[in-house]
Amino acid sequence: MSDQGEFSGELIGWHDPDENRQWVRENKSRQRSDKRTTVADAIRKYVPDGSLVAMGGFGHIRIPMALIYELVRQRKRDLTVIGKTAVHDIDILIGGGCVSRVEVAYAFGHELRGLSPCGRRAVENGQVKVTGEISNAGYQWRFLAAAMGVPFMPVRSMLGTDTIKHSSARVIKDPWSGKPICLVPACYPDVALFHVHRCDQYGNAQIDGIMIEDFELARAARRLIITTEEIIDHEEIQRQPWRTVIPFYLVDAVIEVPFGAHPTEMPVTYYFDEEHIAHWLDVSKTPEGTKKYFEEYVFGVPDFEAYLEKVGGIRLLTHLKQVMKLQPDAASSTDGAS
Amino acid sequence: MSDQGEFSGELIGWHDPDENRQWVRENKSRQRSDKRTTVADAIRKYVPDGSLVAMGGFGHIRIPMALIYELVRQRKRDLTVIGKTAVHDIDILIGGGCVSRVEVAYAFGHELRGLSPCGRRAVENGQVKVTGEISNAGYQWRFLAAAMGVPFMPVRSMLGTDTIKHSSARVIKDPWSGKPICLVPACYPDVALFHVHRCDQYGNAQIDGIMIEDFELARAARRLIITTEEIIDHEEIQRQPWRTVIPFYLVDAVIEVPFGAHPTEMPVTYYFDEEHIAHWLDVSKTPEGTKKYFEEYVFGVPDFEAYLEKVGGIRLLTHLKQVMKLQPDAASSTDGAS
Amino acid sequence: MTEKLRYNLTELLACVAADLLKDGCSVFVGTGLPLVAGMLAQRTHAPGLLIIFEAGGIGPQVPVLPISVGDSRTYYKASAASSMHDVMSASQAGYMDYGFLGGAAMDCYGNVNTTVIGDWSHPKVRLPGSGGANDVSSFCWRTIYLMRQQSPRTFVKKLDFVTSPGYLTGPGSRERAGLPAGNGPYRVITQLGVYDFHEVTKCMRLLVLHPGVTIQQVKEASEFEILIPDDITVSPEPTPEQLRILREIDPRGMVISK
Amino acid sequence: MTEKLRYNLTELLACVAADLLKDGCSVFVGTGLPLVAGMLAQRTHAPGLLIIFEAGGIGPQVPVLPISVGDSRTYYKASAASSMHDVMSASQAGYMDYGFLGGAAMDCYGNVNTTVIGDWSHPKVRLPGSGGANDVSSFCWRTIYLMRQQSPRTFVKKLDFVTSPGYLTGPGSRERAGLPAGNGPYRVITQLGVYDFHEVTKCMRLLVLHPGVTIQQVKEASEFEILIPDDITVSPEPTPEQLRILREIDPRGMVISK
Repeated sequence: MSDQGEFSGELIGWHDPDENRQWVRENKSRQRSDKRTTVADAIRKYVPDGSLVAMGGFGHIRIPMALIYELVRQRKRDLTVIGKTAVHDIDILIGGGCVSRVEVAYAFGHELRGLSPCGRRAVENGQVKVTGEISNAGYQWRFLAAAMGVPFMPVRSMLGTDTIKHSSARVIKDPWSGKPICLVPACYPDVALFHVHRCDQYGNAQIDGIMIEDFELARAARRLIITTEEIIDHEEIQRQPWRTVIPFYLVDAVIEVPFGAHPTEMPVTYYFDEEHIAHWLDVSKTPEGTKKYFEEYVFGVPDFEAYLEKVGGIRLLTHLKQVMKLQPDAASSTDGAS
Repeated sequence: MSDQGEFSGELIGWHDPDENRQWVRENKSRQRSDKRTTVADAIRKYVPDGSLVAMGGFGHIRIPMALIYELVRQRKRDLTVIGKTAVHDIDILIGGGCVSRVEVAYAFGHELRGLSPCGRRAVENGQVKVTGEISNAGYQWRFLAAAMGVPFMPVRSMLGTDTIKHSSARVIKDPWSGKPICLVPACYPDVALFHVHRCDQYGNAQIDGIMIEDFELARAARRLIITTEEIIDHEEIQRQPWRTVIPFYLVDAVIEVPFGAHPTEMPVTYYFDEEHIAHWLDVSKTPEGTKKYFEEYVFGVPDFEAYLEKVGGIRLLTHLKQVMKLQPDAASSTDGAS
Repeated sequence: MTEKLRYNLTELLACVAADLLKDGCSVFVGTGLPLVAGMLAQRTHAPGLLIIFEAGGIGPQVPVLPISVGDSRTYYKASAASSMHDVMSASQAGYMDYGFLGGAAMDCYGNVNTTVIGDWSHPKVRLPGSGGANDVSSFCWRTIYLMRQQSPRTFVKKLDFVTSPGYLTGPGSRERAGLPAGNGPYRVITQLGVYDFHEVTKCMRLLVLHPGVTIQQVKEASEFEILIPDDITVSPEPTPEQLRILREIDPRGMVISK
Repeated sequence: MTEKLRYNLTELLACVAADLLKDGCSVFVGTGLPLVAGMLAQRTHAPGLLIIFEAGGIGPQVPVLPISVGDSRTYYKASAASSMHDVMSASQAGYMDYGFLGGAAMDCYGNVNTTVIGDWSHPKVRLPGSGGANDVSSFCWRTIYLMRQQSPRTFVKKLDFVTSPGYLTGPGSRERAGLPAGNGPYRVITQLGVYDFHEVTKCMRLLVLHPGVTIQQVKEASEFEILIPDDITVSPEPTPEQLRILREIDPRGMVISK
């Protein structure tokens, strides 16, 4: 730690709050306009090569897979990915050759499902560079700082460890207690990709189940692309406006994509496709298998709907809904062990 | 401003984060137990004279009036009140002689309804001391810091004004931008009083409409007393756990008090009792009138139910529900002009 | 004003204020005249105006004038009913184009006092304090002030208390204090006219006179010197359409009858 | 172990871990063995155990073992389904009694590495990183570690990388670094036994041996010296009732069959 309490991690996604205010003023429309578009157009328009990208959801939960596959399909390159418990999403993006850098809270792993063959391969052979380390709470509070338009957030974790030494945080003396405290810098992703349960054509969105980091992340990201299980009438939003977790002025693009989180879980709606996840974890053990996966499921199909047909179509999707609805029992007969 | 960036406002409600962690460890039960009690017992147990008190809600919205009147009935003294847009609540408490100090973001006023005769009288004749000034955002972010267990929160307002000079905030140099930034100290009220739409016997609470500052305040307060329009079965909470804004482990006491916010508004449930508020603003112009009000509506009745009978009973309360439901039209025929 | 019979001052101020609000912009309002102006703009030239309330109401179709900033009507048919944290954060992050405030007294830099008249520790008159005003004037891109009683006692050389920041002590002083860059007081509307602030000196400047008001009246109603340029325009009078809509917005005349 | 046929190591560890959790306390868990232990405790001696998940699940009646920390089952019939901000804030504010973690390697002060094996910039093996582990070990009052492969390569003198804090460099070093006061590693459970940390030196100390394990095995399975007191107890073997419940919790043996 330097005298200024600085560390060696690269500062990713930070902007001077005044610079970001100016950017918001000029680029985020406060007009309630129809933002419906296509997955392909949204990715083309808002995710240039080299972008700093964050995904809503967590692990294998509520991951915007239609958008993820489209990034691969459009052969996006040199992305820096925010590794905030980035699991299936970052794995697919690394396998697809889209990623050159990751800031890591949690990446290259699949929780209970084990480590990520292709993610680990990429970082161990130097194809993907880790820009720095951070903790989950630290990352989420970087989003909170950005959402609030302040330059940093105080945090009492990471202190004293190598995690902070390889982070972009700083340590100062708390003026009240006199104790050292960690400050994490605001993080404004260039673009965040979300999949939600329902939203209107303007982007006012509702999410069921846990919010994870998405309240803060939606407000921190400069651009926000939302796929949704269903586009609902604005009147439905108006009926219970307190259910809106993402107001329209944060949203740049809206696309209706039923089952848009497959093979990950959409809370209270459909369960993981454990077989497909296991298949990916299996084939991605080799570069060849990885390549074949993308030929089959991304380049081999025109769009996400065709992908859904390929992975099992209505029969499978109906089953995954039943597994979710009928849990715990139905679920326990099809879960992880497959 | 001193070299340390200090100002002259008294530091109210701050604790060293480690001291507060220890207090939480020893005093906040993580056991899901039945917390139902009475208004009288809850106030007796959790609000000793001299407490630092904060009220949920805002202005004339969702104010826990049954608890407020009980503070007067039990002749609580020497309270320090958190003036976070404290309007009808603090006015009644000052009139009732319970308050000796206020930290002010907004107090002594009634928004569109004008200034507060009895609040102004008390502060102008020295009966009530103002400990310091702050802004609404500043106050609410003091609660956020406390809820997070960090010593302070960075804020970009108040800077350069007399408001900050009379606050307990400090100014430091942001290590990233090099610009001055205001830090507001965490604020942990000794007790917070809330009125909610529904909660279970353990305290898991749901609120409809705007949340105002209550998510943060519920987590900042050391003790939390909740009155509720209705106590519901735990099973109802379990059905949509994402509707829980206050989890049980934050709550110390639960009391079912229908119309517990009267004469203030309970969002989407019943409207202001504009006549009663106007009556208070009228009689509180003189100490005698104020005294008479309390004799009639607090000391003259055994409890809040008797108060409700006195102010108009079922007929009035039904009307206030209709005004809310039938808005805008019905409302416009009975609102402010009375 | 010979038009006295056709419209009152409040109605004039509401129309003047409404005309300042561009369509497709966001405006942070309290209740009272600022909200009346916002609703009027929304029902005339700015249907896409995004009205936001401090307590969490975001983009409501306000039916009739709310009495309180937290009134259910502030999120009636809204896009979101959120929290003060959310709204203040969005403001601090640069999403709020206009802020609308009142004030008891103002100086030539647009600093405002809503805290005390007299000495802070022994006030002659205790006012409510900042509320959200300091935040609004710190965060919003353009802050508009409505003060219906301009006089040498309200337009003063030195405020008893600077509750909310205008241009503080002059050019660059907001930025030096650490406030967000490039924003500040935009317009001041009084019973006499409309003022802005000089690009360089940040001092108050007369921009528009209300019908029948003279420059002399403006000068006499200020303790500090107001810049008077050569080209002064006159506020348009409220149209019958605007007056009709105002009565629709505030049927009981809670605000506009004052 | 002659009991091999009646229970496996994972079942033993789950029972040992469950016994550490007091009723009426809160525990911050991930999925896998820690959650199995929490669910077991809840279904035996600690029905009032409050189980909390990083992604927002608060007090669920977990039906069967979730696969992911965000799995819908982590808030099945829960008291609240909240956010990481809410859960991490509550933890930082002192509401979390126990934290449950695993680790690839640990030193004598209970510091843990889950980031890299080898050099950080050119890792031999890249592990997932901190995730919430650094936060859990910083915030929770008592952190319990489950490491099923104690060996001189996992109990090391010097970690390649300190991902999450134990007692750092010894007594008082957590506080000096600014971490919350008075908390830290509580127990370490391995395939050989259970360890705690010396009150004064904060060095790891043997507390309990699993059935059939010798002190010699413990010593041989560590690069650093483990304190060996005179009074060592032996872990109770899983009861038939515990084994029955474990199969109920993890019917497919995702965790306990390993």
